[in-house]
Amino acid sequence: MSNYELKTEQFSGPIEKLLELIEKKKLEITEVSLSAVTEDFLSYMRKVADSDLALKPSPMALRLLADFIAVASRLIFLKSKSLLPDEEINEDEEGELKDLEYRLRLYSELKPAIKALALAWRSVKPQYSRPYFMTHQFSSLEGAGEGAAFYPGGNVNLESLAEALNNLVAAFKDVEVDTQTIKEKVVSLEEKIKEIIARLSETASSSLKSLSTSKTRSEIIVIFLAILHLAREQLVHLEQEGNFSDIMVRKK
Amino acid sequence: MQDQSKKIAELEALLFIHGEPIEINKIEKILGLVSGEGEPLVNQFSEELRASGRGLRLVFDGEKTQMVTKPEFAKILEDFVKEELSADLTPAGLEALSIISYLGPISRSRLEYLRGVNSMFTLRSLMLRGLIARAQDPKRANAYLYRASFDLFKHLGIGGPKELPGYEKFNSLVKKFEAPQEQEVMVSGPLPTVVTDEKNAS
Amino acid sequence: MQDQSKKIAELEALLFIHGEPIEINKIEKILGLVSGEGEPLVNQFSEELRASGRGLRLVFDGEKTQMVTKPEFAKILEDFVKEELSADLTPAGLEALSIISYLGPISRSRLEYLRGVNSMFTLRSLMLRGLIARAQDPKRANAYLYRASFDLFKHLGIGGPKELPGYEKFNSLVKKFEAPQEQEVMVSGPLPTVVTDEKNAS
Repeated sequence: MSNYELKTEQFSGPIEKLLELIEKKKLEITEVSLSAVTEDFLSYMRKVADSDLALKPSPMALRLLADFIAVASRLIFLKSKSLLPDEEINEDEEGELKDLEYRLRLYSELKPAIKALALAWRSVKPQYSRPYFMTHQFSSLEGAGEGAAFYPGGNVNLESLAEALNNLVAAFKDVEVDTQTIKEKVVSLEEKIKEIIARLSETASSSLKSLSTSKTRSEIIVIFLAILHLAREQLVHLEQEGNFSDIMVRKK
Repeated sequence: MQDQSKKIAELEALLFIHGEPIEINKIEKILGLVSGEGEPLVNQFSEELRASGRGLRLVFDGEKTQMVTKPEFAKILEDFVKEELSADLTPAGLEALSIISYLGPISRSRLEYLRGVNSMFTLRSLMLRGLIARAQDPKRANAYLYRASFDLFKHLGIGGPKELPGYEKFNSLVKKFEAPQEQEVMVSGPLPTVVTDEKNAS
Repeated sequence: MQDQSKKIAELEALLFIHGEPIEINKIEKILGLVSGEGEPLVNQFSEELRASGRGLRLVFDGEKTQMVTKPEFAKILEDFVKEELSADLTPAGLEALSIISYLGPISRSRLEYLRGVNSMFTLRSLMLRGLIARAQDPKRANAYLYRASFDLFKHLGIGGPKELPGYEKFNSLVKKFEAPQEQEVMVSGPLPTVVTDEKNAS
């Protein structure tokens, strides 16, 4: 495993993390409790992003982050329902929230199984088997395999070998396409950030509500994430008067 | 030697020579058994090994079986055998391995749905360590199903998936849970979601 | 389990794993027996194997002992081995063989990285078939490099790896994939942003 892979493997998946946060607060799985852990989830996500993998992110790190963002966006959407009360919720959105709750419940059934396996793993008493045809030795150690009996099988020929390798190389390409998709999605966030900066340089201040006017739900969430990003980079200043009031965004 | 006990002796010799896990239907073919005769024979041999004070036992996952040393002798044998599996599991690896062990055979998309995260690299590293095995999904071309490997059972000192702690309970709980909603749904969100790779997409 | 039968079970597990003939005094050491205790134990186990309808027996020459299959099963096992080795290669076997032929000499870890699966068993089976050969890796102790055997080239009717169809093309394709994917992406802050470089700008 490469270092990149090792690092991303240190993080639990977003569903497991979300469940853990809810359980930590001793809450049931409801919309309210999801709202209650949104901040914690976002700060864990920041930890994922800030771990040194973010300095020079590997495709796997970006992917991991993308999946966290996917879950985070639903949580933010939940919050935004109260921030933007006149926003209508359509069936799809309702369905997605139900789906998230469903998965959390399902995962909570699985969690004890994960603990059980972890325990079994730590207290192992391995059983051992014999190698394949153990008593059939290779002819000699140096250059072993050479000059031994030869059983090619009926399907070994130039074409089948080239085809097998070709299939493997084709699978590599899938990985590249995968990586490319992630990059494209990340770019859309980058564009949104630039857009907000441009807009703020014209007006000096704006609000989440006005930025979100006539935008799709997906765009609103991207905008929300973009604002969070800008605030953290200290490029903008955020203000919110009450708990569910509009968020004001000011240029610094 | 009686016929049945001769067959068990042959089965033992076969498993001893082969070493690796071997399919029940292959056993039937080699020993000249009628189809369906293999599994009870394996079960009977497994029972005999357990009942008598033997040093060996069978691991059986429902399809293949393998002869291994009993876990209580791990201590004496450990110096003898290079164990490659004992390194720690990462949190992501443990999460995925548990889901695969208890719910497998399971598709990558299903696993990713449950975890909410792309699991390509986690699956890859579990396969490189030999802890999980994959096979073609009979229902979908170019898709795989993942399951716990014999090496995992051997390493945990158990005889098959059903001996995993709480296997029946978790398996049926989750199956019951999943039944009403037949979903192969991926996270569908506005922002980057779990990305399906071509190989796994139906 | 009684003490004596536990020792026999331990002896069985040891002989099963070891495979080759092993000295009595080595057995005594591993099982923690008193000197002189080993031989009677081996004799007793040997007797038990003979008396019961087991598929295995011990060979003992007074110094070393080995567990082997009973001679009456020789025929069935020989046929099995022959059939196993002369069967067509599985897709996994073919994939590994193609990588080794095109990219060899190649280490096991590089092969496994490219395939994404543990390949110990596949390598062993290709060696037994005489399709590949291995030699010490000059750069790493206790590691091997694998390459196609001369018999394989002869079988394919070519003089060496470079005559494989598309040799150059596949080699450069694989090298490109293996090169650490040079990141075109940079991230600053909590969320990924992209610094576009010339290569990416479209």
